[in-house]
Amino acid sequence: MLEGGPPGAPATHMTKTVEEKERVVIRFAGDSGDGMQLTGDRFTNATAVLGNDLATLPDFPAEIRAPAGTVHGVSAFQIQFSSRDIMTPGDHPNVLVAMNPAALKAELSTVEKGGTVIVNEDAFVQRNLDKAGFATDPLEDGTLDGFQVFRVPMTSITVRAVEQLGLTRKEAERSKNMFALGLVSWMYGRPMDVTINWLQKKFGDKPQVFDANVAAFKAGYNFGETTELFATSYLVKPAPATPGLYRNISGATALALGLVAAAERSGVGLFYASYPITPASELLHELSRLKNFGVMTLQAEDEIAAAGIALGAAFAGELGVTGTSGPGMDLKAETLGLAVTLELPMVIVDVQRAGPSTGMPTKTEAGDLLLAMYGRHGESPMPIVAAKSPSHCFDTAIEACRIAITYRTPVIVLSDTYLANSSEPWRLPDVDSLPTIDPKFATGPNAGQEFLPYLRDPETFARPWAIPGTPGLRHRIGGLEKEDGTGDISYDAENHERMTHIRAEKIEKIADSIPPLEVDDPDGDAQMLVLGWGSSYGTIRAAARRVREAGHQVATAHLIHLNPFPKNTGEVVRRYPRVLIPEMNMGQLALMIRGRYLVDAKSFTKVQGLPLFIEDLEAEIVKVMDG
Amino acid sequence: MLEGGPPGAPATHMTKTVEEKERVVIRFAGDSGDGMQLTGDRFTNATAVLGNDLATLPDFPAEIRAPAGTVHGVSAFQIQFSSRDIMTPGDHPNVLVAMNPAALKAELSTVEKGGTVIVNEDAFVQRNLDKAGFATDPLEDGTLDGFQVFRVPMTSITVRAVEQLGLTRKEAERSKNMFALGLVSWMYGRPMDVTINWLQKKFGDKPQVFDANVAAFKAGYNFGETTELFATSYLVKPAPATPGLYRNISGATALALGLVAAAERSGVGLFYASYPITPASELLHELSRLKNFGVMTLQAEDEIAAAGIALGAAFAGELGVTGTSGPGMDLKAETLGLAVTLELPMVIVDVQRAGPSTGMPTKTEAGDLLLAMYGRHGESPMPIVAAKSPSHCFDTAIEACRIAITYRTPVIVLSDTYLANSSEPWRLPDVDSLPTIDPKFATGPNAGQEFLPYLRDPETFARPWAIPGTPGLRHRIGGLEKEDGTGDISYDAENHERMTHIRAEKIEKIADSIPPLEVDDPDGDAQMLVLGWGSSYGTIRAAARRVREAGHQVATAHLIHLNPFPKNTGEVVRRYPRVLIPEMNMGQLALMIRGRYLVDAKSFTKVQGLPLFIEDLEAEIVKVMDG
Amino acid sequence: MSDERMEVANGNGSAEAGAPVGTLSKKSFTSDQEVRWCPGCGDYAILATVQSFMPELGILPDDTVFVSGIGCSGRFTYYMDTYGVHGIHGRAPAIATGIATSRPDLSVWVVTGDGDGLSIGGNHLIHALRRNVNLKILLFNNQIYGLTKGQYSPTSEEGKVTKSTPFGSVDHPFNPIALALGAEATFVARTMDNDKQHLTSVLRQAAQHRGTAFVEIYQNCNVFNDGAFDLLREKPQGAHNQIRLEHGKPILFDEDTRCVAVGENGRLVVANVDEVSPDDIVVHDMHGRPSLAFALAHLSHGPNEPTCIGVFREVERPVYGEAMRAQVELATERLGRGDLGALLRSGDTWTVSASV
Amino acid sequence: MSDERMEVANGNGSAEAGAPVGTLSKKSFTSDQEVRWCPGCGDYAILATVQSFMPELGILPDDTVFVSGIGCSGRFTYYMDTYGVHGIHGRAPAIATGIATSRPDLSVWVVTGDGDGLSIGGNHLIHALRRNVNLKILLFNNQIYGLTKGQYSPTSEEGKVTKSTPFGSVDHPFNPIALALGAEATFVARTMDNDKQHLTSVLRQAAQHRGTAFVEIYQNCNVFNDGAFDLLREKPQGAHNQIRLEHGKPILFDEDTRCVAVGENGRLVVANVDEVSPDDIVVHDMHGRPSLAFALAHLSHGPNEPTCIGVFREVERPVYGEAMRAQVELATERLGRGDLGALLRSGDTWTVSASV
Ligand SMILES: Cc1ncc(C[n+]2csc(CCOP(=O)(O)OP(=O)(O)O)c2C)c(N)n1
Ligand SMILES: Cc1ncc(C[n+]2csc(CCOP(=O)(O)OP(=O)(O)O)c2C)c(N)n1
Ligand code: SF4
Ligand code: SF4
Ligand SMILES: [Mg+2]
Ligand SMILES: [Mg+2]
Repeated sequence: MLEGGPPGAPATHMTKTVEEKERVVIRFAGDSGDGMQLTGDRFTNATAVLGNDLATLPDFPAEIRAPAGTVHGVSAFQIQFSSRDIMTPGDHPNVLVAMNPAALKAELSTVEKGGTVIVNEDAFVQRNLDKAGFATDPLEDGTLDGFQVFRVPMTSITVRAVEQLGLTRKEAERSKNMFALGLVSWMYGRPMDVTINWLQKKFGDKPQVFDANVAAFKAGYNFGETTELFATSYLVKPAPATPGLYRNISGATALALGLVAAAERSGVGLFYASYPITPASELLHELSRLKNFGVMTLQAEDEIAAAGIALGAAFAGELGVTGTSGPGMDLKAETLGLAVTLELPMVIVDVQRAGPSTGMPTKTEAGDLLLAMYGRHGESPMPIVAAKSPSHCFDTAIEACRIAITYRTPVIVLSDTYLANSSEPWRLPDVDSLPTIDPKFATGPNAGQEFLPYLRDPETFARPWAIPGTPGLRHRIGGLEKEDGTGDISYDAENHERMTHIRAEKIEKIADSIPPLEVDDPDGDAQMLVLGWGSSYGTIRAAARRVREAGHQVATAHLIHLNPFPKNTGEVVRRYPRVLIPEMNMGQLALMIRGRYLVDAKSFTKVQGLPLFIEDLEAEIVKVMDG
Repeated sequence: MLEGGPPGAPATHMTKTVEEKERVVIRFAGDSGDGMQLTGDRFTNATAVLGNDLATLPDFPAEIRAPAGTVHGVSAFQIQFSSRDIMTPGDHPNVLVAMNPAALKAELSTVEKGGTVIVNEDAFVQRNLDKAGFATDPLEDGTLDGFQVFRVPMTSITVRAVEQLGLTRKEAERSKNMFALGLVSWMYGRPMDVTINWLQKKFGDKPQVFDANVAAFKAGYNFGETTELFATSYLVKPAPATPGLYRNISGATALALGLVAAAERSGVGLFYASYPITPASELLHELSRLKNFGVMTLQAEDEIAAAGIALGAAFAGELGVTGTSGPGMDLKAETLGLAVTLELPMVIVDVQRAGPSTGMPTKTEAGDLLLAMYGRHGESPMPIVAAKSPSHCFDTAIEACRIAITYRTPVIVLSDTYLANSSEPWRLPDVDSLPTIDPKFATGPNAGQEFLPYLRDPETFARPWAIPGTPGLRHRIGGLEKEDGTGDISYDAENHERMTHIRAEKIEKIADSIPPLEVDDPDGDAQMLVLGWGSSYGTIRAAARRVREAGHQVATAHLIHLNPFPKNTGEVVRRYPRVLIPEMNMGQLALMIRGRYLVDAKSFTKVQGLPLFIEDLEAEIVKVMDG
Repeated sequence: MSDERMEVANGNGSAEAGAPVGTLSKKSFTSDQEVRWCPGCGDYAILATVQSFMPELGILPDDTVFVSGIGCSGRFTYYMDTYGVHGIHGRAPAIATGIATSRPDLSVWVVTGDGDGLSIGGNHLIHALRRNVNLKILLFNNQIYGLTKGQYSPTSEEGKVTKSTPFGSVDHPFNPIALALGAEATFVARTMDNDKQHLTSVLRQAAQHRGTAFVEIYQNCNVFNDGAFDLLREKPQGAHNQIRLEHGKPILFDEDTRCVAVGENGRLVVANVDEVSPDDIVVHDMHGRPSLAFALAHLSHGPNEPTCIGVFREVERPVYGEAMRAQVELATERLGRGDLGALLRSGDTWTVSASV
Repeated sequence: MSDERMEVANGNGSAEAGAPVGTLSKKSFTSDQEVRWCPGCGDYAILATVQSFMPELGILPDDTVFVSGIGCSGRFTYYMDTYGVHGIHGRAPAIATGIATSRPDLSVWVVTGDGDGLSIGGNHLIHALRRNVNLKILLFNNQIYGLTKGQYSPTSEEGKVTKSTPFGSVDHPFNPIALALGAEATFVARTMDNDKQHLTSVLRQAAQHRGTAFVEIYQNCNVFNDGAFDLLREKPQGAHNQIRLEHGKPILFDEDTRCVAVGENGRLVVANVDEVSPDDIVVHDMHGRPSLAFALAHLSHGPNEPTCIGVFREVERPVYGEAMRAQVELATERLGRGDLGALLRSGDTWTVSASV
């Protein structure tokens, strides 16, 4: 572990001018085989350790691997880091590192005007130009006019740097991403040791590979340092941050850790049943590694089975969790309806992706909110919580488990591709500070000598969780309507109406246990509210900041609980003459807010498989403000 | 066929006083084995032929057959008939025919105060009283005080009436329902011939059974006529009705006929794939009998398969239809999402039943509206039409097929248990007057020499329906996002947004082809609108009539198209200071109307597995009016 | 605990308290719910036999779970005074898998039907069999959809006229035993609703089996498919047609006048004992590869010709839930019981000190 | 028509126009879509072989439909210049059933994977096989989930270490051939991605079969499960391990040094030719009861010991769609083509005349 603040980069550093920057957005792009995700990860960690605030966005190609060198095969990783707090990976890169023509072709359009483009010159040969679909060489034909271009023969230098290590040329070439990493690390004064330590850990047992990587990395670093090519390097000071121990974390990992934490804090075993699907598979992968935490993971034959298995585990006394994405949510609907009437604790994670149908499996979207609300036949209410940032997935998972266990109900957690894949620094919570959850398993009769499986806690309307093996609490429950209290099958008209209302009220009661909706309204006299949910949090806060910096006033609020809403939600949305709801869908939260509170909330929608851009939202806010 | 108007009942009839009534509600109740449904059907047909307006409501026991003589085993059939138009089977029977103690126990509570109770005295023996859970004999213990009670030894008389026919006592007893039918037919001057003709058709080849039934029927008729017990019979004049040829029809049959009609009028073959489920199975049964209409029916392994098979049939050029109830709708969600992006014509029938989960399979509810709207991941819009009465299921089916074929989209038809099982007189449409539907199959290229499967009709946004076997129109389509026009796989951000909007607009465009929402506001100055959908139509009209007869003014409107709404819907709901939306759910249409039009529509909800009652709604209307 | 239990009336209004192991009786497994099958339904006999058999296992009702799907058969769960889940259509094997894999201490039984288990639930069934989850699956095969009032099922004979097939069904039925064997089942048996003794012995072997036991029970639906199995039970045909399999014994039937013998190419044939050499007579072997069991399953095309009942196959294989647990324990041994704090801190971390 | 077709460029931007039957070529079945599998994937070989085989059938691409599910295998549909539906995960057999039963004039092919067809799609697969719908089902078995980047599948060997099973999988795999036989399949075969000749001959027999043909194709996923079938193909093991089934021929392999013979109780065993009497050597028979095919399927536990490839089973049975149509035609014959007006008027009707 390193102390915070920038560990002085090598002294020689100072021989070149150093320019200070508040924030930088870098995009590493190359062929799927070029290891850009790893390069990005390493740069991210060095940056994190250095104390910058940061946000990342990996952007892989579609599921099937495209032929090397083609535009479909391009894999990119974007990071924004800053000396003040930032909330998104940035709309437009200031720096693009393009390892081949295809990468340049695919990514150039997003680079800011006048931005920096660093290309691996060696890759710009005819074959690659053809594959990328360049008629002429973009390095020559003016394509890059207006950009600050650095042509670096990365491959050849790398090969030269490692040749004495006796690797094949092919192996040698593979280290060129380390060269790029080294170069950019120098440009932004990233500490070398973090990366070298990591390489040590990773390749310690393969000295040759280790040496090659280090050699390439240093070659890149020194190339920046020594050649005339680069006149300036940049300094991005650490961002002020609450003191504490930090790590960089992705939404997928945070969600997995949150589930494990909830299991630990409730003393209930975690049982995760899932069927693989992009982008939810990561959760299965992460949890299946944590068997020594007592985590049981089961890869089911399909999503219906996964839901049924998790529900069975819940009946048996485990924390039953199942995770999937849109198509799998459709399939789980019937089983979730059963879970609603069985009133058992269960958590369903929906890592949303672009739909409808198979849609764009690797792209992000927030199109499943109304599905989560209404995607079951009959009156079948379920609580919904949504994470707002990668690290927040941790808290969201715990909150979902708290609700599920406390109220004996299935709970839906909404994440999305963007949250799952991107990462941010996370101040580690003190384990003992995490909430504890009391499963309150039933141990004996609850009505004199009788045990009534549907007799409720007057506070929470929770019914007893009486697990098999508990002496004398034998009971049978099922999907048919149940008599209030006894749980016996009932076709009685009034009973059905009563039970329908009880199931609805139970969910509403959860609002008693959740914090009010917080409004960020610095001067307290904004006339407009931007209300969000899910991964648009960062964009909304950043856009609002810009709007405020431009001298306007705007309030923001972000819903974590989508069902039930915090109790003050109606009051909050009615407080502002103008309400704007930005969503990565066609206006799903907007419908819920309008229908429930009758406020004329306007929708700002983006359905492109991409996160919202700050500049677009900023513009929209100003428009709605004046309009 | 008979000419309208009451065929004079036997002359002797006049020896007793005849009292004229405007409307009567009779409920036949007995053991599952007693043939009450058949009795009700026969009485209904005689009544229909006689020219009364009528509405019926069968009420079977839950799916599993309960032991004979128990309250769970009671099967009932209710009919309201009238000399003016009526819209529901009535809230409270004026007459209850109880074939055994269990029937009396189960049904007495619904009979109007002072109503008539006709019991089969022979059945009130200790064994049956015990089975029904009567401590003492209700015929003696004052249970029936305040009712007009007729104790008729139906079994013994029946047995005597048929004994000379050489049937076993058991067989003889089976005819007692015919005795009851005869008796009640006499009471209300129903023609004998209709029933006797029917028996002729049914048992013509089994003379003994035929004779026994006729003998029992006549015995009942004459019993009323000759004994002192019944002083009065009643006359219910025919209801004024549009001239034409009529039949009595249930919603299930009407829906089946509508699908067949749509196939005939479009020239597209009907392919119905379904997995049995109460109350949708009837549709499968009805259609599977119509093979000589070229109807293909397939019982699939599950609902997912049924949907997939119907979708495959649609791709192949058939009118692909699948039907189910709530649990099956959950399961079909993913396949419907695929149908949405494939943009193929397909019809999905949801005969709603009481949920959530397995719920109360034989009871009615309207809880699947929001599921139909939003029950698929991503942005996956689908048109929805809902039938308002049994016979209207016919028109609804045709309208659904028209939309599906014209706009190349899956369409959801919402019916419910009540609509499916109950019946009403239906004025037969002239076949040639039915709308024709042009499938407009693609026959050649649509873009110069090219065929673009997603090139659209500018009017309807419909894409070409190019079926396999068509020369030169080969194309591949799937669930991945498609490039506008070509239908090629596309991960392009703008394209995805464009396609998402196109899919939404296409559904909105359907509004161009549907009639405006009609408002029934006799005096044109009502200050309150009652807006309904589905099977609550009759109750709403009847309640509104009562409110008006009480001197108030209220407007009503009924939505057939739930997505998109008729274009004037917003204007209509905004026109009235007060809007009340009665639903057999927790307020699903209310949410859609409030969210879309921001009007403070109030919900009146009933979730009891039963249709709305006129009196309850009447009271609610008055309350909201004054409130 | 048992005395505590004695005082406690249990769920769903069931009146009777659990009895200690020693004193378990049929009554201990009988709930107070009124049984609501049609009079004469084969399900009654199965229920009575199961209830009388359970005490023999010496497992408390409190430690027993019945899981069922939807169908007449599905109601079974309500009549057993154990823990129970009446799930949704076809999904009982999945729900039960969740229970059995997370709780090896429980005795978990699945009750399903030919529609519930083989039509909508087919996928879960074959995967449960493949995995060898510790479940005892009782499939009530009445060759019809009872609860939905009489549509044909995946086991109905070809040409079956039902509500949904007025012109006769056109699908070829499954042979549940063959399907289970094709799905790698480790225990496969067939028995009859009303043969209390045979049903009991099959239940006993199923209960002893470690892993998934698949038991097909021919069950009469006297309302919608009456007499479907009469040729296997009524005298005299029953005697002629029932081939009772017993491990290690030559396969003889019809008062030992007929047998199952090995024909050319290793095919099995039904023959008259006096027409084949004794060593061509097949000796039943439940173990080893499933080929013999499969051949026996295919001797007849349906319950109207010589048909095998009894245990077709029984082999040892790791039990799914146990293997999962073993991994958890192994991992815990190797890496030590996970420490949440350490887990959170894993990967690169850095400290921001107040000084900054 | 064909000349009209000549002028027409077809769907999804595919450039080439349909050729008349006579002139069909591989090109006629090759769409213009860029093939996007990983370099070295076994799917390329299968695609090439299928495309070169199709013309032989003399069926126009216009009359051919490919239906696939989701998976790398699922992309197959886009590369065939025929009509095609890339469905959703596991549902291809259902979608294809709708196409094939409503359009007997079409040649309908299903392409699926071991996850698509045996995991999520297992139920539709076994029911399609049972019904004998007129489908040719090609199951690309690479014993892994490719598209989702390497989780184990229902055909992965026990103990498989994958992303979702870092400690090794604990499930026992399906034997797809055995499962298909257990599901009453009428045509069951196995072949290999890179054996063009064998693959072609199996495709030929599958195409000729009336009803559902199930073809398992061992396919190499060189990215996530490389070399899974090497022991069946690479020299010298391939020669030792491949048992090529040919109807009517004694089952010999390993340069005829080894054979499949009948052991006691009719069990099949692998033996050295010189150690068994010639008439104990099994002669392959695709027809009759499925027991022999099943026994052959269970000779090996996986592609790393002597394993059969070729057609295991081929029997005649009514084709589902045809039987359905026949009912429609029969009904129409018997009752006459239905008249809508008469249908509406059926049952009791009455006339209300203006007079009232
Ligand atoms: C998802 C779903 N689809 C359909 C049904 C309707 N349904 C209930 S039971 C059943 C079949 C019952 O047949 P079987 O499993 O053989 O049980 P049996 O009644 O014959 O004992 C069906 C189709 C349902 N309840 N849920
Ligand atoms: C309903 C649903 N669940 C899960 C997925 C994710 N998914 C796509 S393909 C696949 C498995 C592919 O494996 P296989 O069928 O063997 O095909 P392969 O890629 O190996 O050719 C999965 C789990 C999905 N697309 N839809
Ligand atoms: S319908 Fe058949 S299976 Fe169901 S309870 Fe009645 S007799 Fe038994
Ligand atoms: S992942 Fe495997 S199966 Fe999929 S394309 Fe790549 S090599 Fe082929
Ligand atoms: Mg059954
Ligand atoms: Mg695979």
